[in-house]
Amino acid sequence: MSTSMKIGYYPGCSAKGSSLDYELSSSEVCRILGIVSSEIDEWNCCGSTPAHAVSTELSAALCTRNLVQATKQGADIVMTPCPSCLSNLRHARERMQNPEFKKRVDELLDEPAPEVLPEATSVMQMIGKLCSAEDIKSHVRQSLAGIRIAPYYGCLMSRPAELMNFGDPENPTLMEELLAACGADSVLDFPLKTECCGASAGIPHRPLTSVNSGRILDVAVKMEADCICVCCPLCQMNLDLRQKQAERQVNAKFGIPVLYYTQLMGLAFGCDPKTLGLNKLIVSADRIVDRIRALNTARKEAQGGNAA
Amino acid sequence: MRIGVFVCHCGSNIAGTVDCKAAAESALSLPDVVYATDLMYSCAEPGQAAIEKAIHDYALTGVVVASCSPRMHEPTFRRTVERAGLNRYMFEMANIREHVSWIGKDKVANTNKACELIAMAVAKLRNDRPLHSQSFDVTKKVLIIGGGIAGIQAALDCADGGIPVILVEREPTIGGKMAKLDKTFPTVDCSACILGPKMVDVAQHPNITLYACSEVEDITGYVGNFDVTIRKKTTYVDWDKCTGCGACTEKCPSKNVPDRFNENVGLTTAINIPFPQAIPKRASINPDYCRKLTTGKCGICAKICPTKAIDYERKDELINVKVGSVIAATGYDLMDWTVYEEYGGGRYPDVITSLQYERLLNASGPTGGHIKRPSDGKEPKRIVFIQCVGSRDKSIGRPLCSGFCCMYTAKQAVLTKDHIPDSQSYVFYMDIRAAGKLYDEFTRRAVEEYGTEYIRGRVSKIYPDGNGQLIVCGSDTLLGQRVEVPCDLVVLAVGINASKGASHLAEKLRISYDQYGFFLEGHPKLRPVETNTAGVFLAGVCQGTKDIPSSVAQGSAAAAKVLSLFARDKLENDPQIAHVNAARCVACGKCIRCCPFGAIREEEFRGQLKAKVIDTVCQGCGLCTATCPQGAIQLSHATDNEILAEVNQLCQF
Amino acid sequence: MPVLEGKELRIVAFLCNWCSYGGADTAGVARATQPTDLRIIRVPCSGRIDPLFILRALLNGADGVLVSGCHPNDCHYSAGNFYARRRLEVLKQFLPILGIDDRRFEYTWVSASEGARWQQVVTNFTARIHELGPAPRLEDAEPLLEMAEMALKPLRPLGTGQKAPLDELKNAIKARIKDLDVVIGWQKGDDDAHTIPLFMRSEEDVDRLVWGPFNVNNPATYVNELIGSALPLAKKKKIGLVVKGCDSKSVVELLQEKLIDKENIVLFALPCEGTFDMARIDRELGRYLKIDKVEYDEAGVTITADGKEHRFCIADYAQGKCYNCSMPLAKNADESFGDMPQITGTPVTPPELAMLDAMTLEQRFSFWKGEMDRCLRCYACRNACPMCVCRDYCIADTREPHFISQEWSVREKIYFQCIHAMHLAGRCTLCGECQRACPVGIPILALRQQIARVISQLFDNYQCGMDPEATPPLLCYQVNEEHIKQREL
Amino acid sequence: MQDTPLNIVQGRDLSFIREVEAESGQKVSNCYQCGNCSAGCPAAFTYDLQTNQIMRAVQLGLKDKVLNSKSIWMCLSCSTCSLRCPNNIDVANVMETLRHMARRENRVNVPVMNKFWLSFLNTVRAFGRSFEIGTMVLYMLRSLRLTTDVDLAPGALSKGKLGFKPHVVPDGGAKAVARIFRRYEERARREGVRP
Repeated sequence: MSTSMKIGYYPGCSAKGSSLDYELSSSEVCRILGIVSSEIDEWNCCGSTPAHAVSTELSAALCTRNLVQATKQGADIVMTPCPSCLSNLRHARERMQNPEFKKRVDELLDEPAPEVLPEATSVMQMIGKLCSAEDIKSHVRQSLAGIRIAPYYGCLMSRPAELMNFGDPENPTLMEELLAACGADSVLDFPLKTECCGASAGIPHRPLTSVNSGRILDVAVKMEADCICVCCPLCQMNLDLRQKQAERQVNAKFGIPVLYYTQLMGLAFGCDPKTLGLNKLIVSADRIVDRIRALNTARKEAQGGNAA
Repeated sequence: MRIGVFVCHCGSNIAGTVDCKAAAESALSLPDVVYATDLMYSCAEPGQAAIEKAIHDYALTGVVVASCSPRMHEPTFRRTVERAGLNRYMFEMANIREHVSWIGKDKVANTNKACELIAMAVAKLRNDRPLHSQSFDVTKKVLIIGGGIAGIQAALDCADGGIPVILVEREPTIGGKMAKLDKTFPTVDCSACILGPKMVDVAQHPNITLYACSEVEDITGYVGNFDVTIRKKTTYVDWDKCTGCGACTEKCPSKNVPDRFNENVGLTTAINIPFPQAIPKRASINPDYCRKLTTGKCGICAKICPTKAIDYERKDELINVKVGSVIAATGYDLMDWTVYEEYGGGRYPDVITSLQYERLLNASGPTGGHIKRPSDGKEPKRIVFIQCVGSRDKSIGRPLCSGFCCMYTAKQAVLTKDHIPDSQSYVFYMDIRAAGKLYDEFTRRAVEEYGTEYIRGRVSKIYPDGNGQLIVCGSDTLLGQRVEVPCDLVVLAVGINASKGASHLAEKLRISYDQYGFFLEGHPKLRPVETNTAGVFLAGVCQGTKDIPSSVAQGSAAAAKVLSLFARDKLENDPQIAHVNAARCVACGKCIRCCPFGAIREEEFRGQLKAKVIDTVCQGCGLCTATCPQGAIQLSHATDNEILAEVNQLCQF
Repeated sequence: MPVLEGKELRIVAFLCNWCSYGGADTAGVARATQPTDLRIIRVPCSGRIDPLFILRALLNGADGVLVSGCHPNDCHYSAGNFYARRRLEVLKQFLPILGIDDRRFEYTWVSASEGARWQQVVTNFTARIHELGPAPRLEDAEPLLEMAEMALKPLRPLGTGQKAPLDELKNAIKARIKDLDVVIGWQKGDDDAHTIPLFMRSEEDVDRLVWGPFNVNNPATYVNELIGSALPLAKKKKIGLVVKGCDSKSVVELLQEKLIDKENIVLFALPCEGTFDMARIDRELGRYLKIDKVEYDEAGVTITADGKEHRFCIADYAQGKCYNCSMPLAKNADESFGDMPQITGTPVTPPELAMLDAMTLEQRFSFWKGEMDRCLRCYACRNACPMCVCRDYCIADTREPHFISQEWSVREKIYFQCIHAMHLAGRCTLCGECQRACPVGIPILALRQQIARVISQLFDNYQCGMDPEATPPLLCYQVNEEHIKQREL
Repeated sequence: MQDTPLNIVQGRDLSFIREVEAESGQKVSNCYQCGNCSAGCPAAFTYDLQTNQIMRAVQLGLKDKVLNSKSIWMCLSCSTCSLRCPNNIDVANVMETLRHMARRENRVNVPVMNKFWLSFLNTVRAFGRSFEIGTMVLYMLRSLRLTTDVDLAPGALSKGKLGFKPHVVPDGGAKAVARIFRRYEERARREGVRP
């Protein structure tokens, strides 16, 4: 994997806290796939939902500072694992093209932002762009075949469609493509893949999250998924950390592990579950790990038997 | 030249924002203008009489009327001046209504503009020459494209009127969409029962020649004399021999063929007859699935056929016919609703179109008239109908209302209750559009007598709950609450487009079409059946959304247009065509190269080659005039000098 | 007709009857408010619009001209707008060379149902013209005279052609002259420093044929009169033509347009090493009584006039076109002698055009005002043009149609040059005879060069006079034009 | 409010319609009240006015009704409404615009939401980055909801998911962020709106 493009890495705050495992697994997967990036110096919080809920200008100022930092260290493009951060960075970049808006934001910054800011993209799109299915396949040590995976993107990754450029906003398929390259053949056509999980409302208004997350978990369990595969720290938190709250809300038992797609890819690449941060999950993913191993062993034996 | 100028008030339509009297007075200063006045309504009888009188009183040789658009009343005033003894082309119009009085309120600017437009018209008129039509023969035969209910009605009416009809149908049977329907609203009578006899009439009428499985390949010519090439697509069956006995369909081993007639719910055989009442009742082979044609091994149908009609080598045939008029009745197709990913994008088997549901209701359909849902064949108990799928949706570029969905959805809800008494239907709607005779009464019956639940709101999402049910997420905007309906089957009232390929046909017919492929009528109110191409008429949904009674009415209307066109033995051509000034022609052939109609040819004239226009073929576009460097070929009534006169009148340094 | 003082500008619109005129009606019916400046001329089809109407309007003081037709694919006459699109785009890109801002002319498509779109088009176009303000008037322009720097670096070595196998050529002509009515070449003129056309009818005539840098005339100019399509069939001759590479392009173009038949013409070719720009030579020689002698060497000639020696190096005194010449030897000749020289490099912008390119719009306008003021309306440019096949039926000489008046004004003189340029669009081989023939030395070739450049850019590098089988680009179209980018209004 | 009929002539604030349209860039008259926005809204059950009712109220210029509603604070900004609107209205953008307008006018009808946001932003202001415990503690202090999510804490803390230590942006980055906030607040005060 070689590219002349310099990638600035924007982890987002949750990568240093609640989604440590996301950061661990995505950096591991990127390392294996040969995607080189350097963390943006002195990056700051993008402001998340609260900033734009309060003021788009404040939100844009916080994001613009990060993009400017990236430019200063020579990045051509900024990559982040978090859809919420990505959405904010992209919104900011787009709004800054409006001269009046830019003027108002520049007033908030230490110095006016340059006319051209680098583009932002997700780790997932970067993998999809730089690595072909063949590239990914070549790293697979343990196929994900046989694991019933419910792919879940959440609402931010693909919306708004013009801005995020992530395929059909109702039915994105990039995650499925990456998983398929890792041998996954039982990825479900998950109908709620872009429905909102309740987002950050979990803290101030718990039912808002538990009702929405509960529905997603409920359908995934009914569809007999082994696990849910996510790409957003907030979704992961709502579906995993708050799974018990959701169970109480909809009066059901789920117990379904919620993994980042990078964790599943890492497992397929044969990484140690610990380096992927699997021990950080609230609902244990041990049975997924075991099942992948068992299925692969069984297949190997079956093949060996045939060969003999 | 002696020119009279008449400035029309059009009541207050023009006079409200244009000083018509001043405009008329200013015209008097123009060269050759000997008389100018303003009139209250120039198109009304007193107005026309005033023009005629002025022509006599002032010995006028040309007339300018400043009023509405020439697209509206040019023919009216041409007849007026003709009655007064002038050549009808010694007349010009200045459009001071649509282009002046209606688009601005500044009276000074408007009056000035009106004066200038009048001056331009006078300048052009001074270059006009009298023109005379030539008459030519008419082929009294009509081509009808499309054998749905509109085409059938038009064919029968023309044929009864004594006109030979060529009816071309793309599918193996006529009947169109109506043949697929179970019942029709608001009377809930059987569609096949009322359509069937008409289809039989078509087959038996001595004046009708039916070409099924055929398409129009090419059309050239002009009103009265069109040359049509029809491609008769091969069915691999000699239809002269086939009796429609159906023996082949019983024995055909290729049984997993998507059934087009049944909207791909259910399967059929590679050789098949679409449905029992098909006209013509003939078998045809689907070459994509026929084992003989795909693998070379089989040939069972050929062996079994009692009349030896099967011929695997059979090729398409091209048939040439000459007709005097064309009726397009090509109908519609459903839009591709799979763009609605939030409704599953076609991936959920139990989310179907209303036309598919119609086949499930139909006794001759794939389920024998028992409603069984596609996924598992179970009888659905809770059915959700969603209206306006692909209609009234700007976000996918389809702001149109498809017109008849409200009504058939009510009908399907009623029929559902008839078929499955313990079922419950829910209809998500935005507005109920039931403006026909007995229509609103019908939708009320669906609610009041059949217990259909109408919920006012669009549906945001459909998803399978993992337990074999679908969850429909909508909202009840009247209540102000979200609504979720767990159900067994979802029926989408999918919006319509003009039938596939309509735009290609339009280009062959040289008629216009809109973004959905619907053909453009001559005038939205006053010429709904005509097109801008003389001799080409429209019937049915190809012109815009319509229900069955309206389609039948337009079919008859189109037939009436054909009959009145053919009531004359000779037609007159439009003299506004190109003419070659042989003296100036250097035979460079540029006009011949670019004429879109092949209306110019090279002819020897006094030992020299010259271009020559074929009067009846020339359509009067003037491309040749713009191409000829010597100005040797001039389009009558839009000559270089006439246009230059307008330019020079307007632009004087 | 004066425009409404201070409020309106003169904007002319040509609308096709079926779509756009209907669209304007629809806008009216919908009471869609519009600026009042626009005056509509109704034509049956956008294909009816001769670009000369638009030029007439612009030269006559229109501040803006708008054309609107049916959308591509929707033409009532099936293809008129496709032809119009090519012609109008060529016109639009031609305008700036005259010093006319091309934003003053626009074309677009509006259908009969698009009343709202028409309103938007009118509003936007009128706003654009008001932003540009009143168009500059020829009457107000200050004449500007400027000369182009002609000497350039040639694409192949220039020379005096004295080593060309002229004798072999003469023998070849002699062998075929019996079958031909006439063979046209060059002979010595009044003196050794000038040539005149030679019409060879016998073997003796052939011996008078000369070859060298004074062979400036394009003999193809005579072809149309002898074998052109307008001739009575019985009067068509069989002719031979001795050609330089550039001359042969005119013949190929005539063949391509089917104005002459291949069977009526035989081409004899030698490799050309460049021809002199006689205007500059004559200027240098000044007045003289007698040319004493002309001595050739490889790099040029030395002319002794009235005892005074003048040295003309071909690399400094060649015609502008010779520097860019990449076909010194005709490719399609029937009898060809000598070798095609090696061509290195690619053609550059011709000097006349480069000079205009460097000017502002106002300067170009002033330039043409100044240059065309000197025009004598002698029509030598037209008469020398091998592509001007109309001859006696040129629209400049008639009132049917009456495009141009006899008024002695710069406006009419420029308009004639526009007519010539437009009639040459997609046809002109840039032989330069028009400019060479001009007795007052107006660089009118620049207008043809601009047209040729536009044609080449719009239609895949199309070069006129190269392929007898090609279709002239303005007599055909593509449904999706690759290089014509529609501008939104 | 429901009891008295709306005076359709006098009871409306037409300038409010224009303000919303100008600030959001959306044409609210394009809405034909199909209800799709409400149908897909994940927060709808917490709303006092459904999304389409908000849109209707904006169409009518019922400023108080809109800006005093709870709905605009409960919106999750998931954009489902915008995505599925058949009239291409960015409804989420309208909701956000209304929220901004309400804040500026000091009308905050769901203080918990606002407090949560401010807690979050205060953390960012202080450290340049957010950290969950800090947000949560601040939020609990502000909202006096001391038991919020305490059920989650043992699990999350043991997994190292909720950091106790804030991640301070190194090398003066945090100060740069603080300066952004300071300028923002100063300007808001200058313009007389609630920051």
